[in-house]
Amino acid sequence: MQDAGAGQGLEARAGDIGGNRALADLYRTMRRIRSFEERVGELFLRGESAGSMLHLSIGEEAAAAGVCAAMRPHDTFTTHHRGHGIFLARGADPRRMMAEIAGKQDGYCQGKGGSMHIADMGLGHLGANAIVGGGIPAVVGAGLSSKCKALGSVSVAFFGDGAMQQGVLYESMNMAALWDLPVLFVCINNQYGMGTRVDQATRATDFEKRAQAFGLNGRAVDGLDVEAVRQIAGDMADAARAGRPGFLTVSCYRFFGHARMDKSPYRDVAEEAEGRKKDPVAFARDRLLAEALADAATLDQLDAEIGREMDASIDFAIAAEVPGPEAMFRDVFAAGEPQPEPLRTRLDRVLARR
Amino acid sequence: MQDAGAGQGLEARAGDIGGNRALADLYRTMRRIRSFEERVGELFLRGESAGSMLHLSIGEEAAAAGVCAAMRPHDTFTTHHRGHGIFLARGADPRRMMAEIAGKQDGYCQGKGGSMHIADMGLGHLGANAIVGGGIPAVVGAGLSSKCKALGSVSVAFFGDGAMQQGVLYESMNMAALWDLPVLFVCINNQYGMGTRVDQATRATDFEKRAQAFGLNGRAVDGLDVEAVRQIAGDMADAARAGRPGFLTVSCYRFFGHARMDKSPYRDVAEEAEGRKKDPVAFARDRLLAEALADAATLDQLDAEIGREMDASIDFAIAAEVPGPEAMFRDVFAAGEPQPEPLRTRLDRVLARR
Amino acid sequence: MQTLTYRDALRRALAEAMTEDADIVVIGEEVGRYGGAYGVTKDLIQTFGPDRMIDTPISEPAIVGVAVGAAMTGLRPVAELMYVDFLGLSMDQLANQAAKIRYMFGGQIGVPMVLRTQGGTGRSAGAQHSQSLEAWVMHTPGLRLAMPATVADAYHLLRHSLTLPDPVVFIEHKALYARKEQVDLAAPVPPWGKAAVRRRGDDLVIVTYSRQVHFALDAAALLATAGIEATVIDLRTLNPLDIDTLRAEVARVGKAMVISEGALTAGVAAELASRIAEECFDFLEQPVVRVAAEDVPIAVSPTLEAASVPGVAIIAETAERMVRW
Amino acid sequence: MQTLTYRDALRRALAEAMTEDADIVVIGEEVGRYGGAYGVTKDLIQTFGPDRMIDTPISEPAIVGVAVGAAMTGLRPVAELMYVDFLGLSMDQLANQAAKIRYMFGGQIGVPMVLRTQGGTGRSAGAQHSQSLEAWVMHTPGLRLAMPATVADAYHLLRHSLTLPDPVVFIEHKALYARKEQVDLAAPVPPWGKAAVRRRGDDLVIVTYSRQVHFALDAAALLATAGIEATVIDLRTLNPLDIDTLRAEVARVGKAMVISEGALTAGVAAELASRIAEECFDFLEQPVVRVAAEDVPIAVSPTLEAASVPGVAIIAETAERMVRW
Ligand SMILES: Cc1ncc(C[n+]2csc(CCOP(=O)(O)OP(=O)(O)O)c2C)c(N)n1
Ligand SMILES: Cc1ncc(C[n+]2csc(CCOP(=O)(O)OP(=O)(O)O)c2C)c(N)n1
Ligand SMILES: [Mg+2]
Ligand SMILES: [Mg+2]
Repeated sequence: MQDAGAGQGLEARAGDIGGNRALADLYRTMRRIRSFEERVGELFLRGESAGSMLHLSIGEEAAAAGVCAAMRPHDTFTTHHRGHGIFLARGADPRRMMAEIAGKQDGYCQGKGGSMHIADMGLGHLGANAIVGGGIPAVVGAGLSSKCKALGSVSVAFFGDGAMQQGVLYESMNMAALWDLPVLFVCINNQYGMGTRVDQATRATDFEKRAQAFGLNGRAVDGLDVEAVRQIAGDMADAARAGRPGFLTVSCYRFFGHARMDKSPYRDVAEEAEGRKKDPVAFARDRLLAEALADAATLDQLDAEIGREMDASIDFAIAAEVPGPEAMFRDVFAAGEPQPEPLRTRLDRVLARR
Repeated sequence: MQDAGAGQGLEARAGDIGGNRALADLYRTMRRIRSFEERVGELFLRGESAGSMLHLSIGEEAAAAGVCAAMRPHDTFTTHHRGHGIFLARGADPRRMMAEIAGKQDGYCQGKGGSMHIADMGLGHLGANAIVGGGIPAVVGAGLSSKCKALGSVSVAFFGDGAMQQGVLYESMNMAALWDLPVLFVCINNQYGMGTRVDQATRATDFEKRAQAFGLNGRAVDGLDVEAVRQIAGDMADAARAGRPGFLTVSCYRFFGHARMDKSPYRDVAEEAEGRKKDPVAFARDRLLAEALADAATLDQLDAEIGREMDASIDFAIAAEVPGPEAMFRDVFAAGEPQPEPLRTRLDRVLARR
Repeated sequence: MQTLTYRDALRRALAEAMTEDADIVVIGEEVGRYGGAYGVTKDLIQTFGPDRMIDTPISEPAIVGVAVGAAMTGLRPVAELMYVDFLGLSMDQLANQAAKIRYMFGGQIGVPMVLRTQGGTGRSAGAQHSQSLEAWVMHTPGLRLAMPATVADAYHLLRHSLTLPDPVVFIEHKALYARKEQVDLAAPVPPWGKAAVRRRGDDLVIVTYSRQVHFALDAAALLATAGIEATVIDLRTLNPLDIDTLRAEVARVGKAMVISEGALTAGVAAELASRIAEECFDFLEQPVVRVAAEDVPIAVSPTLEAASVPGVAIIAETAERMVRW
Repeated sequence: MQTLTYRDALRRALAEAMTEDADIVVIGEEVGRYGGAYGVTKDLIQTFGPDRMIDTPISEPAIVGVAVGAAMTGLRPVAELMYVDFLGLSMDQLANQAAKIRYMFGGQIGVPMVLRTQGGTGRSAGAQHSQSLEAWVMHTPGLRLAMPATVADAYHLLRHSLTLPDPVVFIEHKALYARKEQVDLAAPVPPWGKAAVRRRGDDLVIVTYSRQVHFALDAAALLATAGIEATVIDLRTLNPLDIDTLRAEVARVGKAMVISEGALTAGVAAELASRIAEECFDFLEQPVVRVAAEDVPIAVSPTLEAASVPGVAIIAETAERMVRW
């Protein structure tokens, strides 16, 4: 069980827990996200992460789990800088993720991308992005490919409430609507963009209305309830696949600071306590118990097992190799094409004349 | 009367015509625009324009005249590439405009800006723009100045339907709403962006709804009736001055091609004939006559007088001097600051060493 | 042999490539029904239909971003920016996304797209429609950059660009579209990344690209009447940059002028001059001389416009001073 | 004399200028309540209030565009881009609007704004948060460009920028914010546009700016232990560019290295090398040597990140080779 999740995230493993495959499975996904993100925090504290620009998605698990559960194998997606949870929900291997976050050779991007540029073509992950809004138009392109080549796939852009004020979003939504593309825009509204509360960034926080005004299927859902998210995302993905692009805003709360160095001094303790009550993992667990779909012991056991899996991801990341210096010049361009000349090679030529 | 309009555009001159000062004045403004634009076409045909990127606003006169009539002396504005009419309605001197379009020293911008970059700080014209949407955020900045310095002025962005798909518009509207700025966004929807009909550029053509979704006072008006435009623009400018920014879309029809070389092969004769029926100048004239606010002879006389004024603007432009070569290095930076070094000066130094 | 314009050569390259490769789609403003602002894609919509000649709204950031996503998922898009001046709107998608994706993602995937656009002066189009911004692109690791001067190269470089695994920025010159040449498209051309020596002489080497190649050749013809023989190198691509040809020619001759229609400071001419100086220092009899646009915006006034970029007169005059130095 | 960090010096410059000039407003993401992503504007909102420390939505194109409009109508805005990498989003407003307005409008009006931002490597921030894009700015006529290396210059150059009639792009270095120096802010500094000779030696001249000044000085100290004495020039501003100092120093010494943290090709180092070669050809004993970032995106891996930009070792090693040449 130690390496559960490696490539298996698209499969249901909920048989372990109880009768309601769906909720149990979603719970498991969310718990894995929560545990992973906690380990990312630990990696940073242990000084083993590459940098401190690590954005945890704790509190946002339902958006990731619910929407990804509505996606099919050949679907594609892009994420923002806070995308670990989404990628895990899609089936990523936490060890390779953690290794990437540590900037190691065994990471998804060989240590070149890190937390904010993780990607995996095998799982249709067209890439996380460190530019707020930067990954949004790519899904319109993926939707175009899907339509032109009749692939039947949907492409999903995940981004935060901050990206709602980036112009390229509206250009992208307009094109998706104009061309009837199989595209879904998912705004994970965690109430903050860094230190800016969403109502400090706009007068108009009913984001779904903006999408509607551009001709999209614009909807909103509460990100506390993962089943509700999965349900609406499923409907919207179906509609998108049929040529009616959608926009879904999922409300939740960013439990912790923006990145690892941020202690959120701009919000008070009471607000945070209130916000953290909106915990989708606890909510799902309570429902599993209340509806007798699982007993506490089984869930505790599952949680513990996930904890061990994620601990192992840290060990894996720390043990992994750093990329060798030759990696620096690789993959600027495709292999076999003219490559950039290293500084030293040039200097040798310039200075070795005599 | 020959030089009427020079700096007088902000004053009513309608006493000449009839009792309804308002409509008569608006008619006069619109007629001047129409006549001026016809002369721009003539300037081009005579080979005296600087280039062929000349965009005529024939058919759009009501937007220009109506909105500008709602503006006050210290208000500011930016326009798009099709902004001659707006600037005239604001009170520009057609001779200096024509000279600028001809690329001459006596033009508003000393021949450096031309048709697409005409500006005049005296009239609050912060500049036309050759980048679709490029002048939009500047009015938010002007609104900010107005608010910060309690100037009491409104700033108006004029742009076409094509700019509705430029992201920066939404960023700008969002900021204007967030900060309660005295700003008005005016979309002159002439149904086309080059060869693209508005419904070929978007699925959502009720543009005022987009603005509403961003928290603005979003309205639509038919650009056939200049009085209706002036009325709504006046209300909206008042609201904007009080801190409620607005967005107004004015529907009209682009009578001719996109620029001087375009014969609009992408639209058929029937459509054009139908579109040109939406003639705000003829509509106003008919109303003046129908309501006996002016008689045909007086109007004919006015039209003729305007025609002579505009003919004179061509003569003025043709007679004007081209900028001297020393103008090239002027105004890259302010006078007295370090200036760019001319190529020849540098070459003289580099090559004169021996 | 046939007579072809630069515009027609581009159109032919597109049409042939699209016929051979069903994954090629063209995405941009007015590329379909209108046929392109400068007529390059005229009538292609008749052959390839609106699903492959995709007219877009006026949304330059998204046009480039959509092409990136399409290129990552199986299409080979040709995105078009109507003017290179609009790069300022699209630079994030081009430089932060298209150029870096292969690298950031550890080589998992490339972005095989072509960004076609046009730049330069010659139409009194003013400061925002007359720029030569190739230096921004050349400075961005991960982008290829082609700037054809001749009709044959318009054809061949575009065909080649449409086979490459990485993003190519393809900058045409607005004043060349109507240029006619006698060409044999079947005749061999230098491979991708190789410069062409358009004229050979022993008195100095002139290195340039795009429209300035023709100004340089005209100047060389003038110079010849005064007994000065210039070599004229047409770089064809700025990435890859053909250092070998530069080195060989300049080492032979010992004097070099580089010309760019872009602004002088921190422009392409600086890169070319630096390269040549580094590679050929021992052979240089005098500094490499940069002839480039003035460090000013381009005015709409035709006289100022023409005066602010290199032309035949200044090239010839400078060459003569160099040779008589 | 006092001990001050680069960050604090910037904050002090802003605070003093805002106190003296009521038209100065700061416009950007997280500049107010948060105090700036790197803490530069910390607590200024307490003094100047939210109407002058204006927190914006995440809308880089509009942030710059709003500053342009504000600057044209009586304010003196300090717009902030959190990372210079976001220039790609704002380049239209910066290069097509701010930079060209005075010129296009025939000198009627200027755009007295400062665009503050920060760039460079040093935080494993990855390809989209570690770039050095000053070359794009330097290549754009109409923009001033300041890049302070020292604490005193962080203060003085920012103060000066806030008095200029034209747009200034002010690029800080993310790895310098915590740098502490003993400074006397009342001591005289070179005027705006003048370079500072930070160390003087007769064996070679090293020309650079921003963080690389410190690497160069460290390398110079190392070289001194090997008996090599380098002159180190800190350019301070890239526009204006102080050719006179470059010419005087290089003419005296005959060997020059230029260093930039930006990518080599078509970067600032190319401009510097070309200028020096043009101005000092007769005095140069060897080619001007460019040491710049590799032509690759910046990886998040700390080892690759550090290896892809110049550092003390390569500077010292190259200098030694140049001197022993
Ligand atoms: C274009 C751009 N602007 C600014 C930033 C700096 N930045 C990184 S994350 C962030 C906040 C984003 O907020 P949101 O979109 O709500 O996502 P969240 O962090 O809440 O998940 C900002 C301003 C950036 N990375 N890219
Ligand atoms: C950013 C940008 N993209 C494209 C163009 C080319 N262009 C000039 S005008 C125009 C159409 C604009 O349409 P619209 O906004 O409706 O204004 P209209 O011409 O109808 O007045 C286009 C595409 C441009 N100038 N700027
Ligand atoms: Mg958020
Ligand atoms: Mg239009």
